[in-house]
Amino acid sequence: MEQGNGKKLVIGVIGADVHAVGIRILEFAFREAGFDVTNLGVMVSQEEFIGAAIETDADAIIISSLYGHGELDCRGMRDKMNEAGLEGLLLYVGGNIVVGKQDFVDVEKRFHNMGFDRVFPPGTPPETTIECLKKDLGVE
Amino acid sequence: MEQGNGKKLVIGVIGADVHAVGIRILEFAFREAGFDVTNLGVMVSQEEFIGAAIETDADAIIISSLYGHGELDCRGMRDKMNEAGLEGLLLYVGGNIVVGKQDFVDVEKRFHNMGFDRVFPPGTPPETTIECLKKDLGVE
Amino acid sequence: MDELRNKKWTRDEFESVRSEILTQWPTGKDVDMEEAFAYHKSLPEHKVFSFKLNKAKEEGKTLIQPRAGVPLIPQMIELLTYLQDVGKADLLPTTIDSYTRQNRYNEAEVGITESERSGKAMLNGFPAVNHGVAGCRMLIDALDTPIQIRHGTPDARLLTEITYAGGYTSYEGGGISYNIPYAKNVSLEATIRDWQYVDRLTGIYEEAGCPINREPYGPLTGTLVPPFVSHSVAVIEALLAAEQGVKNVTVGYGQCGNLTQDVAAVQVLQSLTDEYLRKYGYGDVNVTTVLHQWMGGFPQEESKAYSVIAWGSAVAALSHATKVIVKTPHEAIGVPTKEANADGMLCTQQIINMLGEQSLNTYGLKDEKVIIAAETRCVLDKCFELGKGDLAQGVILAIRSGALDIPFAPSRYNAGKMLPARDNDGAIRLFHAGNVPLTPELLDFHREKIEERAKYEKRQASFQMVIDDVYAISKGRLVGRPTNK
Amino acid sequence: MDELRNKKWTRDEFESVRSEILTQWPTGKDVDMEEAFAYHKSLPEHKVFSFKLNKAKEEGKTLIQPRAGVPLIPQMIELLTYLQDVGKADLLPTTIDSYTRQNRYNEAEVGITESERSGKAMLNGFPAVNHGVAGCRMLIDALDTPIQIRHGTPDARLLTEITYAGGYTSYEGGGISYNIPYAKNVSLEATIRDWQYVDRLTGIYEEAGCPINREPYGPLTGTLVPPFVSHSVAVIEALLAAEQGVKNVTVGYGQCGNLTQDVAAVQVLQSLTDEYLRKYGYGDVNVTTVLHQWMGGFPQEESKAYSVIAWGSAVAALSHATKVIVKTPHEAIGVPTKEANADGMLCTQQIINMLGEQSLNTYGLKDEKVIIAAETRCVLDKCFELGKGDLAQGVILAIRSGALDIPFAPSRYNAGKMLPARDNDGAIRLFHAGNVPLTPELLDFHREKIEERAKYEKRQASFQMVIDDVYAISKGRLVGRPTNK
Ligand code: B12
Ligand code: B12
Repeated sequence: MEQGNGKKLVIGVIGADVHAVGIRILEFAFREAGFDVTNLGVMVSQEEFIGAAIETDADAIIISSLYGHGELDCRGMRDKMNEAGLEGLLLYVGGNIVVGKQDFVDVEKRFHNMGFDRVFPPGTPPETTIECLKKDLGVE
Repeated sequence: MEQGNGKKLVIGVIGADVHAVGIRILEFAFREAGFDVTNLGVMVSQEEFIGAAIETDADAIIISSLYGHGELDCRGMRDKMNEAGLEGLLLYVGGNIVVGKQDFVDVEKRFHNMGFDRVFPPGTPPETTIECLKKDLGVE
Repeated sequence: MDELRNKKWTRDEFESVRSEILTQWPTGKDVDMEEAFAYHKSLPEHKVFSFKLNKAKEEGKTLIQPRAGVPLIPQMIELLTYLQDVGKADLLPTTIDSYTRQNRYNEAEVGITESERSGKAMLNGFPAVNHGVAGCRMLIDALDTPIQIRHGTPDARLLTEITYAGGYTSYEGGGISYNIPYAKNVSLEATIRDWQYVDRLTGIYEEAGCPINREPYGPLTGTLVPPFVSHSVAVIEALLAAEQGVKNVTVGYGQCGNLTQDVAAVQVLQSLTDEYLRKYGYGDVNVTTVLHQWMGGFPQEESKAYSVIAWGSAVAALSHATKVIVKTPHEAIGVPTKEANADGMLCTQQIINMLGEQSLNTYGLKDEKVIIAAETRCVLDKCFELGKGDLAQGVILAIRSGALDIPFAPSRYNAGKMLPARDNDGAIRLFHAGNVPLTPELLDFHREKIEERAKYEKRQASFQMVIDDVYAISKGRLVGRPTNK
Repeated sequence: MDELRNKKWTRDEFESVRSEILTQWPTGKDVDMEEAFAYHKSLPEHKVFSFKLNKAKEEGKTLIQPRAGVPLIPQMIELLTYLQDVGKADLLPTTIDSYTRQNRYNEAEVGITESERSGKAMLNGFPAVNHGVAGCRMLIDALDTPIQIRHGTPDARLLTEITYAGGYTSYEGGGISYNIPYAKNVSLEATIRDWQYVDRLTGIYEEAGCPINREPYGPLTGTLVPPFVSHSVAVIEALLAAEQGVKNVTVGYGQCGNLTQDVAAVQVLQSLTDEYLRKYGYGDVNVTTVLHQWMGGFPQEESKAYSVIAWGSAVAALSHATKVIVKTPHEAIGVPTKEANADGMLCTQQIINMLGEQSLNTYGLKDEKVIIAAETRCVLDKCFELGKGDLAQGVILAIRSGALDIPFAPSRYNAGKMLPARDNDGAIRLFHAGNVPLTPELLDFHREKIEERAKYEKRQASFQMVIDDVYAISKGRLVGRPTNK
């Protein structure tokens, strides 16, 4: 396990999604990489993500969505964050975020337009996300 | 087994091709369908096909090619038949007649241009060929 | 409300709940039970699930069933017709979307509208409640194959009413299997009660001469679930269902990956369920089995996904499961296209037909059967003991205490103290037993199996090993070895 | 020329033939044996076939090898690099085109020119003789994996000289296995003698410290070949090779489709070959095994082809064959693209890695092993008897008389009196035994097995049943049942 880097993450699975395995592994991997992790588990609403981010003074919100309703569930997230005073807070999404096998360039664009800083395709290994986080949060 | 229909076929596998299974089954199926079959087996040259057709006074030559060299092996067949006095004799080819998975419409055209009356794609069942033969030879 | 008991509901108890259920969403008012019985009786035998299953069981055949659901009716008919005609499905599904599963019919309605507007499927399944009785019957009428509702709904009462009235003859789920893997905050008391309703409704249809097949959901979280855990749930849900009058049950199991363990598991599942049903007075229930092809994370490459599909099919064929639920080459990516779905089925079919005549009689098979049966008995008997003879109470206490413990479950009612890992041959064993009430001999057996692997891999068994196992199949192997092995 | 004997050639005998061989085509003059030894010795261990095989055998791993060959060198390098890097091949092939196999180097030259001109592959493989020693070395140098020549050439002497000098460290074929299934008019005397040359050349390389692996071609016609038939050929060719000084042999077997028969066959193949080599004084030969995925007609649909590929991989893994030769989803159509080839490999890899840790110990397995071993011994002993102790003479007489008889072979030297068919479990048995010298008990066993099936199918065993079996896998099943079953 790496030394703590002081950066705080709020993670969870959005919407009515109950896929519990990936987020548990992400929690473990982020911790091993030195992050301070608040794992909200599955079936997390936008409000819960925002509440937890405010409460923990988080550096990033990491949203996982596996079941295909990611697009409906993520709509308006950035606006709500802005309203709550979390302007510019780092916001990632990943998993199987849309229904079916779609062209990922397209999907990425749609989520970028919705205000997500980074959008990850199915099966992204934790290492990739950790690298991005370190870069975006200026760790090391 | 159907009654003999009096029509005579010369069949075989052309070139350096040793695929022996399909032709044995075709022989069996054509006989069952009432044809009089001369099976030259595998590794048959153009000359052997023509010789056998003359000798048996055949109504059609059926060429099988599985191994992929069909295009090289079949070149000039129709000319040689014409030279030998077999103008207009019914000439079929089938099997896996070219190398690799190619667009069949294209392949068919190339073999039509080489003077073949009918060209069959991989895995054509004997029933299909028998139907065509009956039609082309006016059986029933 | 009365204390929860494993006891057949009276008609009064049933009706008093029912009137409330049918008003949960406007389409509820179209449910007319007598008219529904007539509709069911008008169905030809080849459209009735139980008939087809029982016939297959007699003939020793393994039937093939895909998963599939899209938001709109015309597309759903097209999809199922394709799977029936091109994929040669023996049995068809209607997979319900995730909003409906959470009784969020408003959001499902938004999904329908958005899908119509955008021309893209915005829901991950078919919102049957919103489409109502008439919508369901459009599917039943259009297809020539029995169709089943497949979902993951903790409170499925309205969905059941609508789809039964809509002519469905098979229904997946159960109070444990559709709660613990599918919910976070729903109590077991609630789901067991709600599924008593579903089972009682099924019983009422049976009593009216309309057979409806019920299928406890076998694979649970699909992630390293030891056979005895899912078998315990399957037998319990079969018993609970039988008490409410269910007569046709299909018990299920998700492939683990080790051939011997898997074949043993399917065979024991059939015999144990039969045995417990008989023992508790439900000897007249028809039991069939279903094997789910690998339910955990899939490899992304289609060529590798085919391999996993084929291997699952081999298990189904060699164990002679009554049916097999098929995955697709798109599994790791997203809800499959109809073509990908049919491809998975054709791949499955080829194996089933090549292997259906073969069977497996390994030396190890008998041992494994004895072990799985013994483990399952430990858990089942503990449930009866905890409930002082009442299974409904017993299972709640068993899950609370971790005597029955489902790995990787999202539910906060699940203990999550047990940790599974693969042994050196890839069979799923226990790394931490938690509170699972196995005999000391069985616990020793598990310990030895895990130690053998740890020794071979020259590392301590740890959560890292479990994670490696979770990833293994998607990374191309069965046992999650460290990189040097 | 002297009468053919199974006796190691003297150097003089060898050299007198050799001078003639090297002039058969202009590229022959570039073969310089001493220089070739030096080149072989310069190869790193990981490029030498035998090293990799023996290591895998020790570790109980199954290596993966595709088939592949295109006419031109740059494309061939591209193809093999792709199979190595994307397909993750453990071992690489160079499949030779059919003109070269018939020593028609002129026609191969036309094929090369036409392929260059048209940009399409006009040959079904790599014409190694025409490309010569330098051409071969371009491949060996470009790849980082051991490469083998795979062909089907009755008279392969020049090809062997050129490719050995070109740096190849493994070579498929044998005097029986590359004659009877691959030729029509070539006498066995000729091919056994010509393969003694190949084996002697291999022995000379071995004596110079350059190990070259030799692989008798296992599957023969790939069409309903009973295991004991191909095992007899494999053991005989191993013995003939060992006599000429070959030290590394891989014996092969083509999957039949019945799991028990297949796993038993691979395991018996290893033990019987070891046993006979030891018995006849060649105890120092390293023996490894290869399983060929289904070699008969394939289904056209890729989803079904994957299924057949995966099932073959399962057999390789569960029997712990040292390597597996992989088919592709294009098999039924034509020579595969490199992508299709890699897809077949990834599918195979997934199964090998998922199952490699598992093994099979069925009750039926031991019986099947006893049967296959007993059958093979009947044939082998008959060969020694017919040859009055000389195996080379014996095998010629055995094939002439049909004591050793290969189904569906094109060669007119093959008796073709034996007819195979599947039993009710899909194992390959004898429908007509012809002149195969099995004991009365074994013949009874076969008769009963076929009768059992005939009874089940309510029809007489006949050639139609054999045809149905030939088609079966390509039509989606293993046993060719009549349509009502
Ligand atoms: C196991 C599983 C289940 C289990 C879940 C058990 C549980 N409670 O956890 C069960 C059977 C209950 C289930 C249910 C359903 N599932 Co499901 N399920 C899967 C499956 C097979 C594996 C998921 C998994 O655990 N993988 C292992 C973990 C380690 O990997 P992971 O989840 O992908 O997470 C990793 C990465 O993706 C990444 N990651 C995840 N999130 C994020 C976020 C960020 C920002 C980043 C950078 C990375 C990242 O890191 C994680 C760790 O490495 C997948 C398909 C697959 N992947 O093979 C389908 C899948 C996710 N399920 C799917 C669906 C549709 C459903 C159901 C709606 C219907 C059904 N099939 O029954 C229900 C939904 C229930 C609900 N309300 O959520 C679909 C989603 C379709 C889509 N998006 O188009 C999938 C893709 C299958 C498919 N092809 O149809 N499922
Ligand atoms: C078995 C087999 C072999 C055996 C043959 C044994 C023997 N002596 O008979 C062995 C292993 C020896 C072999 C060798 C080779 N083979 Co081969 N073989 C096959 C395989 C797997 C099955 C063929 C078979 O018996 N099918 C069963 C019979 C019943 O079907 P059939 O042959 O297709 O014939 C039926 C129909 O096609 C049709 N038909 C056939 N001819 C005709 C003609 C007409 C006019 C009509 C209407 C119909 C028709 O009717 C038949 C009866 O139903 C095929 C692939 C496949 N189909 O799955 C490859 C295949 C034919 N072989 C192929 C190749 C390349 C070779 C080799 C060059 C290389 C190699 N792989 O070792 C050598 C060539 C040797 C030579 N000189 O010919 C390629 C051909 C590639 C191409 N055309 O692009 C194939 C397609 C495999 C592949 N995809 O690479 N092969």
